[in-house]
Amino acid sequence: MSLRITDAPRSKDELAAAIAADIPAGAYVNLGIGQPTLVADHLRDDGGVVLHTENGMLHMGPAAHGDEIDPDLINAGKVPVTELPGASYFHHADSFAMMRGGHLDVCVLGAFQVSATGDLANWHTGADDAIPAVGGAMDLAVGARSVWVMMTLRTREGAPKLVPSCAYPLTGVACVDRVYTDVATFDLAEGAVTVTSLHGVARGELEALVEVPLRFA
Amino acid sequence: MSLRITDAPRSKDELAAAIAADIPAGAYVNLGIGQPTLVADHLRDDGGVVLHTENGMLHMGPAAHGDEIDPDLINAGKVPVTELPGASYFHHADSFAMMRGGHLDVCVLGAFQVSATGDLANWHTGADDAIPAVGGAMDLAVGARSVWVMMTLRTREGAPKLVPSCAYPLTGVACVDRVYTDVATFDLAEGAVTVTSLHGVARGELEALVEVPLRFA
Amino acid sequence: MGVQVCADHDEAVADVRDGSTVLIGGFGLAGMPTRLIDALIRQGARDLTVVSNNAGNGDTGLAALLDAGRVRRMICSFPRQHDSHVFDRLYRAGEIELEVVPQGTLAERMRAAGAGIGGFYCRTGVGTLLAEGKETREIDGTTYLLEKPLPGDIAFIKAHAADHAGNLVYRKTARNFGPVMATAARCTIAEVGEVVAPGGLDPEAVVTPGIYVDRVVSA
Amino acid sequence: MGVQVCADHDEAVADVRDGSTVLIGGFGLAGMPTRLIDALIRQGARDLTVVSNNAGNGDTGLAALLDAGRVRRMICSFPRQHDSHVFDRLYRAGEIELEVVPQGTLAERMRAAGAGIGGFYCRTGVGTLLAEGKETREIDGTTYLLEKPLPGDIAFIKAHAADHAGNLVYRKTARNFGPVMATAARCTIAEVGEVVAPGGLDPEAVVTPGIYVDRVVSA
Repeated sequence: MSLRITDAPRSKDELAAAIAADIPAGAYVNLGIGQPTLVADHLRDDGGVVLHTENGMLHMGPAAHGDEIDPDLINAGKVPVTELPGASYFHHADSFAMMRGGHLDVCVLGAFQVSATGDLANWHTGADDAIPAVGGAMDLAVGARSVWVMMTLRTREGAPKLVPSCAYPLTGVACVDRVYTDVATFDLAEGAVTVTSLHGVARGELEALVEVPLRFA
Repeated sequence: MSLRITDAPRSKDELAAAIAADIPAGAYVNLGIGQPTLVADHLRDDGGVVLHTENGMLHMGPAAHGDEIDPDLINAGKVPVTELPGASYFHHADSFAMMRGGHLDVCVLGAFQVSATGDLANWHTGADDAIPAVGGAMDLAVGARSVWVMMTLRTREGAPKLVPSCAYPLTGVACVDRVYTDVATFDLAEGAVTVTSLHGVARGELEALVEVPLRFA
Repeated sequence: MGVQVCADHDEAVADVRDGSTVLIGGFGLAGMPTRLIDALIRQGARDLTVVSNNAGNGDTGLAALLDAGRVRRMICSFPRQHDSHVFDRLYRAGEIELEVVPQGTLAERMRAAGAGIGGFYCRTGVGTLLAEGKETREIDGTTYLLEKPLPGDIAFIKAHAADHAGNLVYRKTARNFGPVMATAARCTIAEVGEVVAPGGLDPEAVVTPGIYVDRVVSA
Repeated sequence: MGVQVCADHDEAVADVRDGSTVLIGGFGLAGMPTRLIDALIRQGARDLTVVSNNAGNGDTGLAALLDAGRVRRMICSFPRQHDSHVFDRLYRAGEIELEVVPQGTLAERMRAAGAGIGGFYCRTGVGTLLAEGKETREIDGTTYLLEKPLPGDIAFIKAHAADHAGNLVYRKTARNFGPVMATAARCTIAEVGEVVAPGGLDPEAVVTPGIYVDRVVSA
């Protein structure tokens, strides 16, 4: 694998497209809630990727519109969705047994922070008055065979979100395999962080930004 | 409850009829394999008793005959059976979760021996060359809300099968609630054995036969 | 033993006691037994512990029960939502207790309660705040948490249809927690779209066998 | 990832390795994937550990695999039957190892393997010979045994029909161990009556979602 370089940071849609392109044909995939669900819009129709939603469905289709909307058919973010041929429904214990038993090939999650060793923080800001809500995040973090994070590399305040050690409460320990950001993609394996693509930043800028030792593919 | 007395020992069919008469209306019942399955023939049609078979079915009907025989529809003893209205099928983990989770009201099992404290021995003779086979017996013994045993009181050699302590390997500890035999019915509760019916034996004969202190209802 | 077809939702919930643990189905509003909850509000039981995936949406259903001040403690995976203002207010005012449980652990703990499992080891939550106070154990090189069963006194679930044997079928993702909650409660009450005649459900397609259902009431 | 529709049973079992743990569905002959077993006999893998409820009936199916001397160890609940003469002979001759597991524990251990459960506590077997060597633990006043997951390298199961997404439906009590074994093996092969077109199975009635099925082969 060689380092891919493009001139500009990736938009959310470009990032979603890049992730979609990396999902193997025929994979069973969970896209969590929020921004990662954009990945669905970029999957190739002939790739045979099957989407799982934690609330009990495989072969989930795109968002429902107009007359398609059925309050009994929603995704994990409670957005009305559709059903594709080959669909199946199952209850929550079965859905999470599927997740926790290692049957999903890939999940894509958002994050507040990811550590160099793959620790994930995406459920709790740690603020005293925050209302904690974990949903299925911890189950996905330990259950999926490959856990990919989709996030901007920096907070709004400019702080890096790829860190030596997470300051926020953890979702899972050493569970993240890959981090897709607007300016770079990182592979995490055995404690080493390898940059596999750069978008609108130079190597030196990236090294200066994150306080984590980097390798470059 | 007062002691019921009849003149003659009960035949297998009379015993099965007596057990059937004691099953509450609407109960969910498992009849194991072998002799206890005779109880099914004596259930009242209007009693609403629902039969469970461990191999994944509720509302099991009577044995199948002739054209009804379907190799995909068998009971725990692998005898072809039929399906009644209200039937449902489920897999083995679900079937035994039902059993082990305490959802069956009554099960009726055969026994080699039952102890005064309700220990059950019905799966293994303990002989050196015996091939051990437990099936669902241990699951039923701990899982059903009421465990009833159907057996002759004596072995072919005349030894009592209701004993102070089982000589055969146990199926379950302190799990039997009631013992129906050809010559007497016994309620087991908190270490005491209460005779609730006598059939062709006198109190004194029964007391001489079993080496267990008896109360009489 | 047997299933009772209730005349209305009020009859179905008439005997819920103060202090009960009530398992309430639904993922958001899909599968939420709203009419049973409304009847429970009329019935008046209080000091309840409610187990449900979310802590109410908008102002109806579970949110209305919370707003009526009947719930002492919520056990759920995801209380914080864009429309969970009722719960948010009660929580910030210190008027409700919260136990957050990972969604899969929540479902599996109820399954365990229904299946006679005294406890189980799972990886979810290891090394996180939600592991605090829980036993950890290494088995074959992997670290697990010990999780305990979560039984209910009553379950309120919603299903698409029931037959007179109490068998249930669901609709699409509204199935969610219904089947597992039905196994975990001493008394399960199903709010259904219709009650069909005996033999009206395909035995191969029954999701919740009638053995888990005590009462049904149709819309 | 994805399901492979095999041309025949021989293709389906071509890569089974010596020493594998093979989960074989069926309760007696109902649900037994006889044609896959016949293909495995032709394929020749040996030194197998077989997990199945029984230890073969008559002279076909699993009994034939045992008779061919390919099985080193049987893990089952009920080996001794009126027509288990093949197993009986091998066992008495010391030519096969036997681990007897209560039927519910057998099913639950495979479910645990498929569900990421590292171990679970159950009451079945407490105080019996089958508790020997197992950890016991008292939880809330009840004594339990610790049971470990039972995964397979391969599962052979039989189903009524599959679709091209690998979803399976079963027929009556032939469902038995198929769904739970499908979750517990690294590679699950289903022998089915027919493979129907995409959309040919009702999504509400699918019993085994295709995610658990690697290969299907029709009769």
